Amino acid sequence: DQYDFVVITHSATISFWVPLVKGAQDAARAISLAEGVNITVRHLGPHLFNVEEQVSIMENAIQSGVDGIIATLPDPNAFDAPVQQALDRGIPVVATNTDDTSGDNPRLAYVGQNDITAGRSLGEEIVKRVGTSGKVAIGLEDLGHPSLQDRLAGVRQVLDQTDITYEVLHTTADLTQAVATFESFLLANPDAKGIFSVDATGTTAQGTVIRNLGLQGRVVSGGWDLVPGTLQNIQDGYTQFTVDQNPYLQGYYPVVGLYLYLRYGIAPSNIDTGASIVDASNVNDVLSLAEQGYR
Amino acid sequence: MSAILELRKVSKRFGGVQALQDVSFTLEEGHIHGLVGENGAGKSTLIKILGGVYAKDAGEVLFQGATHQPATPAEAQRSGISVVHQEIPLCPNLTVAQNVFLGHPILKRGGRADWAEMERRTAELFSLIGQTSIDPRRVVGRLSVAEQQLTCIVQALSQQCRLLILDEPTAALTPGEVETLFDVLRKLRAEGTTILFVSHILSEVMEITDRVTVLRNGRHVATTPTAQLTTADVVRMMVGEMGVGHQPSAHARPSSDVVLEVRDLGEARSGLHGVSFELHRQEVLGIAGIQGAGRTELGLCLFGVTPATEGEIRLQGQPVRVTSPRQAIDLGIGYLTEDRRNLGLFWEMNVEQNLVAVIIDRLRRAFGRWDRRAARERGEEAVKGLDIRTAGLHQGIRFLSGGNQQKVLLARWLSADPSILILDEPTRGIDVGSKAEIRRLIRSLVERGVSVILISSDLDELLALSDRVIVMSRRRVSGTLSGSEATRERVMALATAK
Amino acid sequence: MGRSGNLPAWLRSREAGVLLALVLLVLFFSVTTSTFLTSLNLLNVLRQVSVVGIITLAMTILIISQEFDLSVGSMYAVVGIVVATLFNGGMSIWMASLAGLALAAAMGLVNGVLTVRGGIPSFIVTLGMMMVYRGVALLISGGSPASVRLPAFFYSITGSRLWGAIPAPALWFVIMAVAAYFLLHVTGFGFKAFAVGGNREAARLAGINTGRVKVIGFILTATAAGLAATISLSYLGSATPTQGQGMELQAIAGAVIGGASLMGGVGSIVGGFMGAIIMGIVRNGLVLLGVSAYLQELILGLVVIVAVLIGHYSTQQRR
Amino acid sequence: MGRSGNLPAWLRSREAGVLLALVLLVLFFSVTTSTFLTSLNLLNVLRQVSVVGIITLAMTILIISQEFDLSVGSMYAVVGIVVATLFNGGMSIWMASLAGLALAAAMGLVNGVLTVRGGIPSFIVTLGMMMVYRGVALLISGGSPASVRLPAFFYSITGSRLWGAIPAPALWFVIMAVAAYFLLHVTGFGFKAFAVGGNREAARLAGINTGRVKVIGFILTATAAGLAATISLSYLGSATPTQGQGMELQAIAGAVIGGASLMGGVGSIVGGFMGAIIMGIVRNGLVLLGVSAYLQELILGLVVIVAVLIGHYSTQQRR
Ligand SMILES: Nc1ncnc2c1ncn2[C@@H]1O[C@H](COP(=O)(O)OP(=O)(O)OP(=O)(O)O)[C@@H](O)[C@H]1O
Ligand SMILES: Nc1ncnc2c1ncn2[C@@H]1O[C@H](COP(=O)(O)OP(=O)(O)OP(=O)(O)O)[C@@H](O)[C@H]1O
Ligand SMILES: [Mg+2]
Ligand SMILES: [Mg+2]
Repeated sequence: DQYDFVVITHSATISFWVPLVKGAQDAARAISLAEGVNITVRHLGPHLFNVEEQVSIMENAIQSGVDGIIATLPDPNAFDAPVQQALDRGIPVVATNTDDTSGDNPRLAYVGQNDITAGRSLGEEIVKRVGTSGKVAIGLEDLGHPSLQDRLAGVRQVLDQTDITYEVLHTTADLTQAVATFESFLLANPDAKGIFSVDATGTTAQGTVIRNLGLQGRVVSGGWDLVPGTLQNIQDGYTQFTVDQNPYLQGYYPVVGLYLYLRYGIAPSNIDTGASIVDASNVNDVLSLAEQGYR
Repeated sequence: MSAILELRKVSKRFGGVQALQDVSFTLEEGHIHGLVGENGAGKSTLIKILGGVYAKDAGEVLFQGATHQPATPAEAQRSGISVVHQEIPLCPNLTVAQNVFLGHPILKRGGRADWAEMERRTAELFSLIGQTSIDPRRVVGRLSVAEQQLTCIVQALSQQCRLLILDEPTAALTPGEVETLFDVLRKLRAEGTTILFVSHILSEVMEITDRVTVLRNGRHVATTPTAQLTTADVVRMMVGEMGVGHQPSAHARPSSDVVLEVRDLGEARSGLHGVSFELHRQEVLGIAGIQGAGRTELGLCLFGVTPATEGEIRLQGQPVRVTSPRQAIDLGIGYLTEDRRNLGLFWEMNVEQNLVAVIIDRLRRAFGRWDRRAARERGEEAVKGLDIRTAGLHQGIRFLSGGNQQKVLLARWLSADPSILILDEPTRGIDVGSKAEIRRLIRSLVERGVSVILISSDLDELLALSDRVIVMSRRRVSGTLSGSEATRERVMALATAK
Repeated sequence: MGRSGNLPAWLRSREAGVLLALVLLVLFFSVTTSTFLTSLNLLNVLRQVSVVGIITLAMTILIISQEFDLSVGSMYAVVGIVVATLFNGGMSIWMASLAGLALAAAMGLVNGVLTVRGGIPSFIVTLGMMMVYRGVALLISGGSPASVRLPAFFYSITGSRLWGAIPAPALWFVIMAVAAYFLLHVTGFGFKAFAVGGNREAARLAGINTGRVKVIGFILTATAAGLAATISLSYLGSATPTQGQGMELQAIAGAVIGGASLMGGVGSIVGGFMGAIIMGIVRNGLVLLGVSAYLQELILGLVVIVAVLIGHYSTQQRR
Repeated sequence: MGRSGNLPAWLRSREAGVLLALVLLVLFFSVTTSTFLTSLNLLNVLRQVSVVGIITLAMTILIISQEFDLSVGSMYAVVGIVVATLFNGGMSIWMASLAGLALAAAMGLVNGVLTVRGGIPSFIVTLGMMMVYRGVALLISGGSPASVRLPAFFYSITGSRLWGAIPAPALWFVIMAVAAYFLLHVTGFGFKAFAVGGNREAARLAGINTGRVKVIGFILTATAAGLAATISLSYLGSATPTQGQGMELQAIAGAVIGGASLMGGVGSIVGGFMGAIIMGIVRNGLVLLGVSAYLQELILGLVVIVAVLIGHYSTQQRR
């Protein structure tokens, strides 16, 4: 037997997806060994965040006759029709990482973090580290990305309860630009207590900024996702913490769900992959796992 | 005397056009050799083959005894051939000196360009050809066509060469400038440089050359010592039999109605100032002047390209302000540019499209369509009427010879039916036969009620055609002469007046 | 070269090369995949390219008049967000769409007037406006996507599959191509666009209002972006403020693959139409072939270059 | 126009306008913020623009010769990833950097040869290669960023602050500007670039190898992207396969703000240098001012346009 699965993400080229895809491929291999079926997993997606092109890719994938689809659904409406189209043709679809927030998408299940809840975790971590007053910055790499907007909303829910004031920065997907933006903010606000991000690029940039301006220990740095630069910065003490959403699981579980559904008709269920905080206390464990591609 | 260049059965074909067919002749070392022929006869093509721009299809060229087959212009230059091309290829963004030394800048140690030296040498070369008013540091894009032409000549002179090829170098020059140029050419000849000289002005060819080669329809007709020829002989060889004659026909009397009246016209940027004249119905008003006198600028001002900043223009007695070419055209004014390369032609378009550019709105039909059939009819009419040599109306304009391109431009303005037509150097680059044709055309325009303002550096032509002549000098009118008063001497005296 | 944009002669010219590239691509994917050459898939491709394609058509006209517009993606976002917001605010979808198109035309007018009157290159004007309009889309939407539930009739003629098969966006693309063909190759305006792009000074001396021709080109392009935004809103049921990033390069690439020259004066609607489709076919075919995301980008780039090379060499046109 | 690229006259021309725009911006931010006019901040700005700035300088030369390169951002990514990978694989950082620069030059050569020999527009070639090189960066890195711990000496001369104050990247930017100035405005090569861009046919007839001039321009631009990648790798300590997206537009914008014309033949290094700095100052100043992120994009766009307008009008230069 042979199953052909695709992972379709809203942007294919950022490093965030690497552990997610590895999780999916590991699951495929595990199942192959255990069940004697051959499962292939491919990763597709537009180059940059682009809903429309992602829809096209999903249509093309359906057309090409894949057996199952794992997809991020970064839009409340746009994916309703193509997912329905897939289901009509007997292709199961599981959402991962980013769900259709309107709740009307016919996908079988969602595996991932709830962005608002996870944003709240970041907010709570900020309060824990800087106290309940003072000025901080929160960077977004893309001002129009629904997940980032939801995370920001979560952060706001927490910070608005305190006396912390915050400036929202557009740090862009470019590391150099992100560094420049945080630098400028810190220069303009010498009393700033922290810089934070809701995405991986901005978080990586923070370490460089803190190091260059020599603000280690004076300005808190924290953000999102496990990428090598960020983990390094946590180890070196430039960055204090990062929110992890377990992308490995976001790839692993959906494959299992699709397989069980196709083989045995067991419907997949929603799984929250949580929002765990990685900081100096556990970074070393995470680092070794990250090197193996699990985190 | 030995042959420095020998052509043996050289042929070149462009698509459906046989530009050159089995052309053979030799250039004697130390001669000035004339090359003449009708528009489209293949002169420029031949020169481009020698200059490494085109590759010949067949035949052989021997230069200084060795096979000459340059793959690039640079290679031709290295072998000792300098070319002044017909189409004035200069970089408009660079200065005169930079253009002169374009391909072979003088370098200081460390690869640094030595601008001061190049400017000095440029000024020197210009003074050699009697031009001291052109600053080597001026940007070429701002020069008049004549000044650009001189720059090209200086560019060719700046290189040490055995063979100097000049493709219509005098087309934009005034008689005085031509004389100085000829002095330089004679001096070069005395020093042993061989010169190949192309011109449509046969008097020049008779004056300067030692031998003449005539081409017709891409074929070699004859190569003869100039001394053994008369102008009439050359014309006969060029056109086959005596097809056209000069007919200084008595022309219709201009009426006394004033169609255009200009009072104290001025334009600040060009320095045009205090220009006043009247133009009568059915009159040919000649404008004479040396290069830089401001004749073109007067034309551009009347046509609304550079709107007047002072003075008054009255059309049929009504004061008008002409602020754009569109408006001028709507008022019945047409302007044939002297700069067909930059201001005239649409290089990506074909003959027909170039012809209808001015009347495109008049060809409009329902839903904004334009009438193809009417356009084709106009095109066919023009090609026949002006004897335009083209493979067809759909031939790209860039593939026509220079003279034929000029005819297309002229036809464009004729199709617009203007009541006042300003012609700036209308016969520049046009062969003798066609020149007569165009002169006749101007006559017939006048018969039909058109008034013509004629700007021409060909003084004989100007005097032959004009009912009256106004002479310009330093952007002002220095005198007005009636038909009978206008003689070469008086015009030149006024043109060079302070 | 005989390329002139409106004579049968053009069929012998660069468009023929583009067609050859297109045919080769179709052949390749037909042989290598079993699904490519199905009517369902081909209609899908047409639907997928329709949004960028509509913009490509207008961009071709603008490029021929020697300008281009980098802000189309941002205008596309603004119009999508505005139409959705107006509709959700209670306006009828017809009125909202009309308002969106009018807004698009206004943005095009701004681009055009700044370029022509300001005398600064369209590259800079539209790069600047790309950021400005993007900012506008973000401000209006607050960064969040706007979803709509459109009335059935509007949806059926703009977003759905008509008669159960033909995607309405694809139909719009074809209709717009016909309209653009008429405009560029049949009307006096089209002639003027070629003239202005070919030699602006000569066009001015021939009495053509060169500024107006260019401004109209900008307005057409912006309006095409607005129409594309409305169609995509209908099809997807939502608009995001970041949509359309990189669209400008796709649209310009389509026009250039189709033979338009960024130096102006050269190009055709048939070419632009095929250029847009070539881009779409490659994207589609690569997914059908199962090529991974990283390799796709690489291959797409190569195909773009090869397509232009084929178009170029098959017609032995050299300058 | 008096612009010719190598005579004192150019100081009176468009560069003066760019300078005015720059001065006005500096004045504005000095008055509205207390932090802008500190040496620390100004050095920071210089550092921030240095990466794009180095590319802008070379791009200016390429634009003057009438071509441009959209693939700089992708080449920047490839070189960053390759240098990091080679270094992490055990190669000395010096060798790795040299290999990176050589690779960059090779990529530039490919761009140049495809454009010149293939006879297809650089827009299409480099758009295609932008995708190809991006794919290469992704394939080599497997999509993940590569971090490095560079030897202290290398870091100190490429990424750190020299003498505790001056950022090394900024110093490289200034050095490269001087070198580019020399190359463009003093040597015979620079002169040929102006000639080729001004009138390619005229340059060819005068015996200039126009193809070679353009290819060299491409190689210079690519090598500049490689150098920028090495500096940024050193400064940031990591390289991502997605870095440099949109960089091409920034570099071209800098050159054009600085007075270069995409029609070729016009431009200057001083202008390009100031153009790059203008872009950096606005981004920096807007954050210092605390302008909301949504508005920033909008304002940045307006400033770009206004800067060019000022540059244009202050010198009353109209074509
Ligand atoms: N690149 C080309 N492609 C096609 N046809 C060409 C090309 N160059 C020249 N021709 C054709 O070859 C013929 C000879 O042209 P050429 O320019 O040599 O004439 P010419 O004798 O210099 O004329 P003129 O006196 O008008 O300058 C003409 O019919 C012209 O249309
Ligand atoms: N756009 C311009 N800017 C500055 N100077 C100019 C411009 N155009 C022309 N000139 C200068 O104005 C002077 C007059 O040029 P114009 O072409 O009117 O002379 P002309 O009398 O028509 O001579 P001819 O047509 O024989 O060359 C020339 O010296 C020319 O260099
Ligand atoms: Mg000729
Ligand atoms: Mg003149």
